[in-house]
Amino acid sequence: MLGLTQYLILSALLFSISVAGIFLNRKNVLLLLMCIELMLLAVNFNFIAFSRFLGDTSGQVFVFFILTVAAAEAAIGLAILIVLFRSKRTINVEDLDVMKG
Amino acid sequence: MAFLTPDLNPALAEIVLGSGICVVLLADLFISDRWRDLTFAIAMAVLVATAWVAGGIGLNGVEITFDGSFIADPLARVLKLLSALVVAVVFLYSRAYLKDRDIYKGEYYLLGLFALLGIFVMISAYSMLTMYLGLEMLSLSLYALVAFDRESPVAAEAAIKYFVLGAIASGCLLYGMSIIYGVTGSLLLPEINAALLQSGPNDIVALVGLAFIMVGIAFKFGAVPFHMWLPDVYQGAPTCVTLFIGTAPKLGALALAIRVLFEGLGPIATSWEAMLTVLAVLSLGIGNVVAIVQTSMKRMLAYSTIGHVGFIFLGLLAGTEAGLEASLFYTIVYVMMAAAAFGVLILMSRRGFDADALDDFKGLNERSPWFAAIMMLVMISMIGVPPLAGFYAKWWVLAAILDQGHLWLAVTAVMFSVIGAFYYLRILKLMYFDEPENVIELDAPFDMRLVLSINGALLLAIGLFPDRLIAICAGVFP
Amino acid sequence: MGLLSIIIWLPIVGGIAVIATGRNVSEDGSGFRLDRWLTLLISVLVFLLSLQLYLGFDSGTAAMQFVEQKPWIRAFNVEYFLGIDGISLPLILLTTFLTPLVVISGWDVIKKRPAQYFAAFLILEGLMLGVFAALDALLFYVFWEAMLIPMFLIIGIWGGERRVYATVKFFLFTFLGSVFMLIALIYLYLQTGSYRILDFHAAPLSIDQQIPIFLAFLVAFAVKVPMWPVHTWLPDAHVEAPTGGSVVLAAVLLKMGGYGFVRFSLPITPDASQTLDWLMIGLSLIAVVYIGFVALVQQDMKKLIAYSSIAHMGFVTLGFFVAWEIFAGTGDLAGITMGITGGMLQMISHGFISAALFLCVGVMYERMHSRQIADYGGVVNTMPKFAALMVFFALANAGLPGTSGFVGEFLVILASFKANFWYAFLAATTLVLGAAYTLWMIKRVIFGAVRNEAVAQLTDLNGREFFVLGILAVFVLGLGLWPAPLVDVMSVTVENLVAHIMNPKF
Amino acid sequence: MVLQVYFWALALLLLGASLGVITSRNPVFSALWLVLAFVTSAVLWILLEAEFLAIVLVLVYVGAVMVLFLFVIMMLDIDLDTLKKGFVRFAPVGAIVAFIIAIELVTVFVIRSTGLPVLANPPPHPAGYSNTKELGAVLYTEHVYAFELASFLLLLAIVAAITLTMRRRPGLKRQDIARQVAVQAKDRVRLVSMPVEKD
Amino acid sequence: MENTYLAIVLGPLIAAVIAGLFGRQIGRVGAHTITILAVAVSCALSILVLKGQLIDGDPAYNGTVYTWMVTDGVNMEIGFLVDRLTALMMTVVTFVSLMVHVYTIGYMHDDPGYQRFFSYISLFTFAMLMLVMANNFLQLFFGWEAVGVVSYLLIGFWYTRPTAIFANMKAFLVNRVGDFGFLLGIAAIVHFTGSLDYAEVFTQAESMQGRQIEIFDGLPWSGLTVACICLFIGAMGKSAQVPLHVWLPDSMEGPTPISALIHAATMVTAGVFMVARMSPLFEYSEVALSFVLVIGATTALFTGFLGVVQNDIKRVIAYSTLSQLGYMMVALGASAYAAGIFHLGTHAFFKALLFLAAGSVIIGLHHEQDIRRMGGLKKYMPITYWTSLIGSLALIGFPGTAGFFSKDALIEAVHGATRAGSSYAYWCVLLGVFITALYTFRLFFLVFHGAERIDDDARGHLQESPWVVWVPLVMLAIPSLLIGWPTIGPVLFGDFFGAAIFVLPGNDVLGELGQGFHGAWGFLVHGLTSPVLYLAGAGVGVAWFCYLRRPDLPETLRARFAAVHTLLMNKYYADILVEKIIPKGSTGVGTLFWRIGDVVLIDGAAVNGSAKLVGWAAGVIRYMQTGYLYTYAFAMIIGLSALIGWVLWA
Repeated sequence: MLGLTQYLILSALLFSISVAGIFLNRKNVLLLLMCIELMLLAVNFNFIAFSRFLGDTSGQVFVFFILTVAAAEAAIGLAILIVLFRSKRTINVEDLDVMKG
Repeated sequence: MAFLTPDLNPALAEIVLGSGICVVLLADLFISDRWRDLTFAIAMAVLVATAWVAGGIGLNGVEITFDGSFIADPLARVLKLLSALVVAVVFLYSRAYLKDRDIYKGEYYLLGLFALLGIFVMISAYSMLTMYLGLEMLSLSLYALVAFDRESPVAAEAAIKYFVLGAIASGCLLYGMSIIYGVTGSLLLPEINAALLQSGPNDIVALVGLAFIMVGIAFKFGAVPFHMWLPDVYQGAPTCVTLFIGTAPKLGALALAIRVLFEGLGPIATSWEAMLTVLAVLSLGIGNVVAIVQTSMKRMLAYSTIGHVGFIFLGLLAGTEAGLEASLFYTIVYVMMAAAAFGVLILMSRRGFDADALDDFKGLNERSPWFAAIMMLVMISMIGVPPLAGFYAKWWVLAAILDQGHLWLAVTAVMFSVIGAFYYLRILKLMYFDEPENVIELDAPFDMRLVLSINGALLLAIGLFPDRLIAICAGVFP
Repeated sequence: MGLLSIIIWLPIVGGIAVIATGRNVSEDGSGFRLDRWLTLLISVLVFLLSLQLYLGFDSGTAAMQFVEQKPWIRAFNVEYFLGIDGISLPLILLTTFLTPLVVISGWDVIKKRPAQYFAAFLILEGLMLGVFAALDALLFYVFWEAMLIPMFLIIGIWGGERRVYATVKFFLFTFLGSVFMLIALIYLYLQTGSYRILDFHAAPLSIDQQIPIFLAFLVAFAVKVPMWPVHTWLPDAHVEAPTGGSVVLAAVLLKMGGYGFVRFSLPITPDASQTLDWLMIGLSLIAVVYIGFVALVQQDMKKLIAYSSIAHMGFVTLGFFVAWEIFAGTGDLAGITMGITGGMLQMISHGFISAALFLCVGVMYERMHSRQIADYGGVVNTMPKFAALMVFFALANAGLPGTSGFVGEFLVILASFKANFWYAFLAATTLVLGAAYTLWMIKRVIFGAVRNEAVAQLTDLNGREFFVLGILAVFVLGLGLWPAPLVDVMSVTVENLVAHIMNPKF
Repeated sequence: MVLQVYFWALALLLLGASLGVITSRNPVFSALWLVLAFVTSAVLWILLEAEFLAIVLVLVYVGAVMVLFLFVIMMLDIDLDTLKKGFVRFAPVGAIVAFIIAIELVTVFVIRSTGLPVLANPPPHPAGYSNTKELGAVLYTEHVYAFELASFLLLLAIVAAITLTMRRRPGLKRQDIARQVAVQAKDRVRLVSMPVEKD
Repeated sequence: MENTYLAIVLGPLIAAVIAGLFGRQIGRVGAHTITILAVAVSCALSILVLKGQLIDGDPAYNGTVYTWMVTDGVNMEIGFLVDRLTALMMTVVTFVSLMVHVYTIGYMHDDPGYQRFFSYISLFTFAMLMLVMANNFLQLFFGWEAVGVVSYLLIGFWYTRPTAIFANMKAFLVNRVGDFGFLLGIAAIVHFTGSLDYAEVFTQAESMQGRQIEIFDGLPWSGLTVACICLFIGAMGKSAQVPLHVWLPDSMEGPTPISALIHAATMVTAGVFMVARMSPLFEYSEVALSFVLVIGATTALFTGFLGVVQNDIKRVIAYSTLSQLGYMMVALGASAYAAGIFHLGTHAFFKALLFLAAGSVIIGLHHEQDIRRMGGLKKYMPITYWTSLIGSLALIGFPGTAGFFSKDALIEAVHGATRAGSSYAYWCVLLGVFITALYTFRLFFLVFHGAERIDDDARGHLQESPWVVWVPLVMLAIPSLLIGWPTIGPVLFGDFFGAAIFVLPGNDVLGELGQGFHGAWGFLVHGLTSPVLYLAGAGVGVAWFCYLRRPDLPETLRARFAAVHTLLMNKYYADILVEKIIPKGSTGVGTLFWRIGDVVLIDGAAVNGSAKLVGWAAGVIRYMQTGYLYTYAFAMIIGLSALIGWVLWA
């Protein structure tokens, strides 16, 4: 039947894809936020899989809180994004280089 | 399943703080802009009460509650007391700055208190879940604080960078936690410890989990190569927020490291010690070297922070109680130094003028010998020259790692300290050897001057009589 | 509070008080200047108190005297532990003696923030005294490092054109050196469980442990002494420092390196000292010969004297480290005490002479605002009193018998001959080189016809300057004619040291 | 066996949707791809018998968070043309790094996974089992502290989001509750005594 | 007794200090009064001491004044050893010094540095007395250096003259080269004997001979030889022996009384005195003595040649001094210490006389020193003329004069020596006699006889010098003429020096010579038959022929032997070596060390180089901090994958 490993691999690939997304995307900050959501999704996969295979609910509780926190995080992230857009009129990643060095 | 009310006493500080947050939130709603000082006063009252509760319970004994997810031990009490005090000092320093920039809003205090609550949670976290929640509470408050000055494009840029990178870091941390959970079957740190003790120090999956967790810890501290956010955030954030970020969260980060690494992942210490070694050396090197070429004061202090983080890691990687104590001492002293340094920065800045360029320090001795002297004490302390507190911090850390036989690490550390001395000296040079470029009078409220003076003098006082603080740090771990 | 504590903390606290009084100094520095009078009062008081040390000192024992011992950092068994023996007492006296002179020499020379200037010197004095009196290694280190700060400021604030480069170089060099010492001290603590220097002396260390410790100490002390090739900070620092800074730097700060060698390197790591004595002797001789040649071609008087200091300090290290070669060469211990005593005497004497020479240059600089040899010539025509004193100090610098400059060199050469003819040969080249660079400078600066208008305008010493230089001349001469009182103070301690170091630790 | 087919199909769909998220030219498409990914995930979670979370995922994420995303995308006036330039140039780097991470993780989980405690498929839950009930039972007991913290977190999010985004545009009419409450009749109604008009 | 010695020594010191520090207050008269008084007292007391030693048979005094220091079991003391040798030297020193003091009143009459000058010469007297009265090496070295310093100050007395301040530095440095050896010699003594005290060292002389030291690997040398040669190097410097002779002619830049006192009579003989004093050591080292012999002989002859071509009146005398010092050294090298000291004594008188006479001429001609602008001064300055004649005759060893006895005895002694190098020495000194006569009378004729080549300006004022100048001349002329008669017997062949001078029986050339000694008259008669007299006569004759009879001849010869003349005029290029090549070389080395070693390698490469390296690294790392989010994320992910990779594969 379904093994733990395949879930783990799936989550690993998901994680990798989200990482790749962070690199690939050089223009739109919004997309970065989406990649982060993907990353959290990968984490959630891990937790749920482990929780299931361990027979322990605390993993699922963790996922519950991750979802909560992720929602809060998304709210704040988007708020910052709006602040950014209001002051710079852009959310282009490449324009965010005032500070460097 | 019976519902048993958990013992709430150990978490009294958090409860007081949480209630205080609600009070401030509500009170601020009904306070008009003219009476905003009232919010400040209430926030300070909350902090004092929190500090009193956190420190007043007594430093002895270990109490665990909330089904093992909360711990109150001497370390937690010391850290909570200190972080509450530090946040109070930060609030005090920030007031004039906020007023000058028309961002004197109650939300600053509110967010600050939320951050402090996050720090408290981290300090007392005894399970990965609460640790994560505390971390996020801290981080989210900080993201918001960085963007607090909505008119400032750099602040927004800093905030978004901080946010994205912080989210990646917490993603990694979570991934690591999930793996550790999978390996050990528990979220509670002592159970993790026990499980790992059984599986032995070479369980590769656990080690990979450790690697992910290490990213989270290193990011929170700002260790190389997870430091990239730090200079930009320090520079971009309003100085009062930089002051916040540069101080209290370090205590939380230390708690994170101690709880997770020592109390949770202790059995695989050899691996994280090695990882910390690499991070420490890189941090020492890059922090101290790159600071030399900075022209922005805040940015320079950011790199200097990275260098200091290297030292804190050195203490941690010793893996011993002495190392932990040394790191604790170092962190406390560092927080005091950073508070004073940014305090002087705030003191010097004006409406529309941020005193951020190094050149703004030119001839400070002519303008204000007293605060030049305070800044000098801070800089010298950061170099690690006795008789200032910073020296004992370095000394203790060196002692701890030498005790473990890491001679070359010690040599590397001191070499980079010497390199680092250069840029601190440059500040002294600007303040004392150069002529002032502008002669704006420094005006700041009396309370800030007083506290800042005490803050600076404390560095010297600890330098002359380090016994007490050292004894406290040494007594934290049984 | 013991006498030692008083002489250490009185100037430090006094220095802070002086800063406070400095607020009332008017812009043009006129009127009664409480800051400098207070400074003078304190420094003289400290000197008188230190005489009390001398009078109460029992030169018949090698044990530490005037001991004060209190716990300081309990967790690490660190103590506030002070005491002096025959090695530290002369250096303490040197320090307390020179500080009033430095204060007087800066009396109305310093226009820029004089109160801070005087305060810096007072604080510096206290810290230097602390270095010589500390018997706890960490306490020693605290004083040792803390000293950098006032010196850094003195050079940086009141220094010359390139003061920033010079002072940063000074700081970084010395800091680099001392951090290695810190590592060694910590290591020793881990071995012995305390920071007491005397415990370190007794620590049984194998040769493999000793060598790294020795090298760490070496870096620290070699920078301070300074020894080739870590000497280049000194000429820069001297050239840029204000006169008082140069005086203290040359007269006392350099001695700390030498003091470190006798207090730490030799007794703690005698076997490593033995193993590596070739290195120390080699570097010392390089200092004498190489630096002698370098001094010859200097165009800047202060630089010349600075290089000459390096060469003279070469004798100190030579005298200290020639011990084992003497033993190897002659098979007995005779001569070792002589070498170490010679090194100690050389330190004291150099303290007087270099101080005097820097003050001389300061006197001229104040009038002409130039340190270049080429800008002078025929100074004797307009400043006969000054010329007489300067020639005297120059001759003393060249090691003329009858002046203190001779005593140490003489003993060290005698001792090093016992080790190897060529050591003595190379060391003795200082007779020629030292005379050559000193007298050549004298010839170009002091003698000759009046070279230019500026020299023709010079005025001779005023009473204050004459007093300072005169009193130094008396001491230089006195010590040269009768060094016995000084030698007697240290002889038992040195003999004890020799007995200790010639006893292998394992 | 059937489960395997489901799993692999959904897994491929999930990965495809994820790739879609990171490669779409238009952020709206990305968001939609992400919605697909979430929904797919929810199904996969059901395969793991975590029904409650699967529902929450769809409700919270798809229903709320992604809508928020889309809302922001629409709100911000973004120049879509320039957004994806240079994508190809950096693709190799991103691919390589992602590939390395993937290889590393897969290596760990596949080849050296002997350390993991559970590899066998656990027995399915009995029929009366309620995932929601079980979670609910621990959420308010064992994890009450975390739960309270989460509430504070949400409060924080509210405060932060409002602080950052709420603007008082000049000229905008708004309510002042305090003033509304504190208003007194005499402020609102002015009794004017007028002379009687005579027509 | 000790108080007498202290008085002798301290009198001049106190006078010097008073004249030096309070010169302005006490005035010119005060200055010369007090110094002359002090030196006169010293002189009188010295004569008393000499009398006590010689006539009353007082035992030699050896006592400590105070302990300088004690370290490592070596007593370093200040003390006096007064025996006959010392007493003789004390008398010579104080007497000549007294004469010079008196003479100075006239010579320096108009000089602004009058008081200073008296202070210096008085100080010199003190230093010289310290040197000769020392009972240990430390004090010897003190005196040794102190006289050097005073000499330095006095040569540069006229400090505005570039030549003077050059000459004084040169003198001091060349002396320092000698002192360098001297100090090593002392170090060797301490090394081998563990003492600085003469008496103690001398008792160990024989054992020192047996001790060996390997200066070069595999070449063991006798410790004694090394010590003696090192000490002698000191003497070479002070007594201006080849090749360290270069400073002495230049020292004539100083005022003439100084040339007489320091650079003819006293200081330069310190080396001779020292070797004689160390005779208990030197006697045991054949090698060292041969070394002394050869160096002395070379000096005696070759510096004489140089005297022939010089035109400066004082320089001629200076070269003659060099040559005579060589003679003394030859005597020492031949173990005829007494002869060396005897010559030292007689030479002190007639050379001081010659210098002072030259000074008198110089005063008369208003500081003209070039003998080509003199001539025929006989009629203007009769006293000076006659005293000069006496001095010149004594210098060439005219029978009956003091110089005759000392020089003849010396040459005879060398003739009798069998030591390695003694035949070379003999021929050198013999030929030297001819050369001495040649240059002495060349000078004499050119100054006092022949055509007057004086400036008209100077001629108007030309007259005999005042009494303070000529009285010392006469006072010195008398011993120059007569002192040999009573003293040759006891000094050379009697037991004059007693135990002060030690000669091994096998080396006792004077003793052998003494076998045939039958009084001064007999010696004089015997002298008439020796080649010495005839060589001297020939020298005078040649001088007369070349400079009075045929004044054109020197020109011809000069043209004929241009190469030789150039060599001589350039002083064998020794001065060029010392003044040009060595300083250039040293500054070259210094510049190399400084510019390349310090500035380029240490400061440039190591110090600033590492600073630059750090700066460069900072620049590079800073460049990596691009400001772009994806770079930052990239760094984090790279870090992560590195950590994982390290866990997996390390």
